[in-house]
Amino acid sequence: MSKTKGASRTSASGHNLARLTDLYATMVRIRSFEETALQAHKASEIPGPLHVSIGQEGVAAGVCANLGRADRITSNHRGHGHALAKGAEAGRMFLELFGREGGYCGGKGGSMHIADFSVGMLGANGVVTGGIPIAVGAAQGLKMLKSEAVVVCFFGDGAVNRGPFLEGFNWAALFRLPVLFVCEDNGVAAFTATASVTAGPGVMARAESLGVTGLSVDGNDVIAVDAAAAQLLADVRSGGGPRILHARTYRWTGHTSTDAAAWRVPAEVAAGKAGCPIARLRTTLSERGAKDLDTIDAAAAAEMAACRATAHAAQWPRPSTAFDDVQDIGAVRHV
Amino acid sequence: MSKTKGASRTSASGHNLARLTDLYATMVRIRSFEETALQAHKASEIPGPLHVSIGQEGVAAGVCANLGRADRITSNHRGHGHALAKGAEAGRMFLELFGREGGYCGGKGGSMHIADFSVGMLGANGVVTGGIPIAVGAAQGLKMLKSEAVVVCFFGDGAVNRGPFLEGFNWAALFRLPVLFVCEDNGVAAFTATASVTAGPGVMARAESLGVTGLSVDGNDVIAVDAAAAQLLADVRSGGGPRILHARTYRWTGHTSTDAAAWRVPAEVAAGKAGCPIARLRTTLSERGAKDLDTIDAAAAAEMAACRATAHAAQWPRPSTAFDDVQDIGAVRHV
Amino acid sequence: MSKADATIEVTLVDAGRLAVQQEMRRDPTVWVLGEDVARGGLWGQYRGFLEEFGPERVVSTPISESTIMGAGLGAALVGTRPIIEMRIFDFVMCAMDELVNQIAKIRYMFGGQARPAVVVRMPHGMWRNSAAQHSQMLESWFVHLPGVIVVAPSCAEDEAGLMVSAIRSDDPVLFFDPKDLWPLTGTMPAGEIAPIPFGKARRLREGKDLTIVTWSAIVPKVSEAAASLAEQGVHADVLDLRTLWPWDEAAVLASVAKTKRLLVVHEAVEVGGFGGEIVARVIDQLGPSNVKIAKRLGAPRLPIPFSPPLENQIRVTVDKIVAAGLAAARA
Amino acid sequence: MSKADATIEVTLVDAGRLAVQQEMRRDPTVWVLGEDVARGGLWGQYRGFLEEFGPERVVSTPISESTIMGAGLGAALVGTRPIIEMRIFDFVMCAMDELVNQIAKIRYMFGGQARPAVVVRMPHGMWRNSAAQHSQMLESWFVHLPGVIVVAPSCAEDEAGLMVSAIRSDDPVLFFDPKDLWPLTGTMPAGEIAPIPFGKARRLREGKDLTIVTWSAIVPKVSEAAASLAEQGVHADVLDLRTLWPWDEAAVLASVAKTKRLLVVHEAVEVGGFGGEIVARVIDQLGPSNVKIAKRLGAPRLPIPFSPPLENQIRVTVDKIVAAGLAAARA
Ligand SMILES: Cc1ncc(C[n+]2csc(CCOP(=O)(O)OP(=O)(O)O)c2C)c(N)n1
Ligand SMILES: Cc1ncc(C[n+]2csc(CCOP(=O)(O)OP(=O)(O)O)c2C)c(N)n1
Ligand SMILES: [Mg+2]
Ligand SMILES: [Mg+2]
Repeated sequence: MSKTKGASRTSASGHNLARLTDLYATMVRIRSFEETALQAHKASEIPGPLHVSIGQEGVAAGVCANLGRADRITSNHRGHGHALAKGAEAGRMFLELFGREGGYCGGKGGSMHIADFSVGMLGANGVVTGGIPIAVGAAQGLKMLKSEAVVVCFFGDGAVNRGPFLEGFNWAALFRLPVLFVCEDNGVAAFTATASVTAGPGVMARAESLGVTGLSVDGNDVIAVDAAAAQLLADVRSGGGPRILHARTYRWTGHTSTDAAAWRVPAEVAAGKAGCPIARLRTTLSERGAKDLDTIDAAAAAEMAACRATAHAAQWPRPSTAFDDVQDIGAVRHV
Repeated sequence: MSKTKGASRTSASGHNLARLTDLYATMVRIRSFEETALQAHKASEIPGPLHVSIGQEGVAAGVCANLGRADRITSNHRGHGHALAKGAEAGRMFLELFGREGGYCGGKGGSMHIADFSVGMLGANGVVTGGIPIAVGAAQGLKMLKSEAVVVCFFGDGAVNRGPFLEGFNWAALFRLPVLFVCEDNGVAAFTATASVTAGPGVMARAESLGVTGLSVDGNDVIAVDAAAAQLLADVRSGGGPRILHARTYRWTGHTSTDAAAWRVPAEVAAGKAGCPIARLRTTLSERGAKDLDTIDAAAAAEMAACRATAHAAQWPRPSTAFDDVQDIGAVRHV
Repeated sequence: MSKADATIEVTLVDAGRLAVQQEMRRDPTVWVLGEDVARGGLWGQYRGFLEEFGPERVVSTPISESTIMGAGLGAALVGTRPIIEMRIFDFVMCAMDELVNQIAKIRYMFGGQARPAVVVRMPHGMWRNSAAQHSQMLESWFVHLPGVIVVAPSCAEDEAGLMVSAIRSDDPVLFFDPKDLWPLTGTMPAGEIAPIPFGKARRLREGKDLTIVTWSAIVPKVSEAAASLAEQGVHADVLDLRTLWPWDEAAVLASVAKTKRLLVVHEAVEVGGFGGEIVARVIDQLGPSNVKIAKRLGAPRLPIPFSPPLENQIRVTVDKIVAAGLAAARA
Repeated sequence: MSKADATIEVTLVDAGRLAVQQEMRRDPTVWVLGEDVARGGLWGQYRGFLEEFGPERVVSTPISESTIMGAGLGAALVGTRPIIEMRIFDFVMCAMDELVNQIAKIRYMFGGQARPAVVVRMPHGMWRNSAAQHSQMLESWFVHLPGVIVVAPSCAEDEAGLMVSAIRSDDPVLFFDPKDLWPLTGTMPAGEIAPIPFGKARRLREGKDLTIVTWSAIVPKVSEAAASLAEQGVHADVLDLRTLWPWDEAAVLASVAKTKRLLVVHEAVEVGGFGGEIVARVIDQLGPSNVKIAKRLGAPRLPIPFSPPLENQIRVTVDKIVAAGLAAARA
């Protein structure tokens, strides 16, 4: 996560090499995190379902580069990238994926419920669209507290068919809340092509009909995402109310790690992979003379391998901790 | 309810005198029904909450004139007019309002839950927006059964801020279902000006963003409502999928019969009353030489007074009937 | 009467209003959101609030129950303390994901990082012939739901004191106002409203013949029935639980250990109601051999009908409570 | 083996699939709607259905739970018989208004005019470290909800026979598939799947020392525990209720009248679970003096955690059942 604020944020549009390199590094770390997690899941080191966002890294990286630590995000079931880009530690995330002590949720959440409130990551969510009401409420609370922080709400294209989408957008527009909605449109919802279950002209039209305007960009062009997010967040921060960023992207894999995605059209997958946001930025960076890209790649791979190894060797949570953090009053005790 | 179908439906646009007189009679009966009910409620003859639609009669009358008996409607908490226009009997409705034996629901429903399945009235609903998913499902069922019937879904402007609005519209458009959505926009939701809680350009834009097109009309001009409904229902019947009719109207009274509506702006109420759909059509009819209008008025008043008296004198349901019609298997018995 | 002993007469709705007002004055992060709240709420629970606290803290919302609930949660996550007004309990069904999957679980799922310090106000129960969709009582559901506190007062004083505790609680509190009792008048100490701790029953009457456990809207009828029973020589120990989770198991066990006879009375449907839990715990803790009888009295398993005689038919009445009390005492 | 006695081996998921398939072949008004059903459903419950029945009867829907539920109801009101597939029970929380306020009440509110003949399929329960939002069991809630039937099978044969009854029922049926048991293999008669009536328990084992009442996903563990108890000389009468509303009170009472000892075992949270209802009814009907002990074993009041050792900590295990059985038998 870039910790830059104010003036440096506007420099996003200039795209100096350092910023692009940061974006590249963020994407590479996300990719490496998830590839490592996939391997660990295949090796039965990680229990439960695992949803990875391989191919979509440009959105998380490009958006979160425009956020400060005090800003908040909400996420969905496919939230590793959002968390990492917002500054969560890969090590504690791995521990959580493995269900080990020291994980972000003490092993209670797993992949689908990673949160790091200390960096403003208000949590992944196992319920589609579940993050939208929470995000608008967080924005409302921040506004009430006269905070300058804003909220970014990440959700998928599948989320636009659940009712809270309408409610939350209307609400944010009505109360002019400081929230940026980010729709990661990868064309699918679980195993279903979103176009086959979504009527009308699309998410931007829906948002506009609810009083929320914004931009639609190629989500695999992280430079475009960064620029659009910078512009929209400037509007949001200046009190203009909510905005939407619609980022068209592609998910390379199946729905969960156990879905081999045999149902996907091979040509489509090939085209999707060809649009890899990391490869695209790498080309740009190389053209501009960046040299340390291999180092970045290697560092990310090493970091994630180490995290995996550490997590694998880590303690399990003490079983009695299952009884902690339910509620203060009326909590049942371990007997 | 006009029982005409097919060709006669298209004659709606011609607006011959007989049809206009029918529309007039329907509106007068609704008005008379509700004024009588209000008096009965004030006299403590009717228990529980009562929501009347005085001032909005043009919508129910104009739309239902285009429906046959096999067509279905769903309604909301303010549904007397919809039921009457669809052909429900005033007498049985009064019995239900009074909670008496012989009422449509045997006294179990009351004003907020009137239904008459025999004329295709699938029920009022105490939950705002509750009728929308039901209506689209009914349309889906009818389509599956290869029925030619269509469904009309009445709801208020307050309903457009609940999630099922989005879900149901998307769904109807997606499956090209034979449903006409009718938004009765009276500018208020309970005690709140709808504009103060609704962001964006409005209900038509919301509908269009979900793939549903339609028409917006002056709902107090029953001729316009009739014509628009005829046109939209022709589209729906010919397999064109869902449509929306947005009818701008005005509710003269408070939210419920116990709400004196002191909160409403007097000038606004006066303007609303000046737009009375019944008075307007009466003027038109008089100009065209219709003579039996006083007779219609008197007949309606007499009918409703008689219904009220009958209901007031009617038997209460046997207390043990409280145990009927819960479920077939696993029903608890009266002891 | 000394000043310290001064009391005021208030309706239940005013008791709740005064409690919220006191806490909103005390803590600027407390606020309320829901339909029509800026206009005072459906029953005047928030009368005068807009004028005093302004539209940022008294937020009238669209008819968007999912978001009323979910936004309340989100606002709590950044450090405010929302009172989520749901208008009528039945409409909470439009916001169950936000309540059950999010509010109740978020602290646990995130390993303690989240503090969903919300009060969800849900006026419930039969209410002047309002029929099936405006009369439900499902408070027992939430006892079965880990992560929440369940509060169900029956009188003005408890409405006020429990509301103060609810607002100050870091746990999510489901607060069931007994909406048919809004006009009920009660007496409470003048001045600062003190918090009433969760999990402590109120003893309405002391007796040795029978333990009656009850809560919420039915309590006034139970009191009346207990008086009538006393006239007939049956002296009931009557406990108003006030909160269902946590609930005052110790008080109930102590009472039944003494009387050997238990009758649970609630307005909600008897089957699957919280009365079953109470009976099961009492039997579990005291052993069947130490209990002579354990009965429940609730509504039959029916939706609430509209018509007065039908509603009366299924309602728990004073007569039914007296009859059940006599049967239990004599068994 | 004669043809009439021929049996087939099937997994629980296939048993359900065959039952739905049989009924869809029999009755053209039966259809299924839900996310991904045209692709066979999340677990293959509808494998091959799109090919056989076409997209009008096997309807993959948007992620719109309110409308999946509500549209199913609407379609029932015009005479079709939908199977409403909710994918995972937890998501039903997004459709509770449609289920609780509409489906369960519509027949009653309308005085019998409506027949909401829907089957709501809600795979529930703990499921391979899926954490709090994908593991809940709240079946007891719906016992408390008038207007619905509650079905919770535990084996392939019951899944099939109860599904046939559910589809043929004019009442709304809430069908809780035990999702962790999908791969469990069972034996059922070849040929036409016969309906299993609601409200009849299945006796898994006969015994005189202790009555164990159970249902759904925990049943295989209860069987294992009962076998172990038998080795230790405690012979349990084990009843799988199969349906919670109506439930086989007669069978339970008869068994407890014989054994005098009751243990209810369920996977769901013990507090507020259906075990309380069973204990309360048994005590009510037999009288405390005719029962020596009545206990429940369920999960502690906690959300479901993700990590295997945490999940195991709160899970009802064979060991815990054995221990509870021994304690009950010896008390
Ligand atoms: C309310 C709800 N319904 C269904 C599901 C099951 N589910 C999990 S992810 C998913 C697809 C979501 O699609 P999208 O939002 O586009 O995210 P993507 O999988 O593409 O990342 C579904 C249906 C769920 N988690 N929550
Ligand atoms: C889900 C839900 N929320 C709140 C209510 C309470 N309520 C009843 S009618 C109403 C206003 C509805 O407004 P609108 O749909 O415009 O109908 P109108 O009153 O104007 O006829 C409200 C908020 C309800 N019945 N259902
Ligand atoms: Mg997607
Ligand atoms: Mg309105």
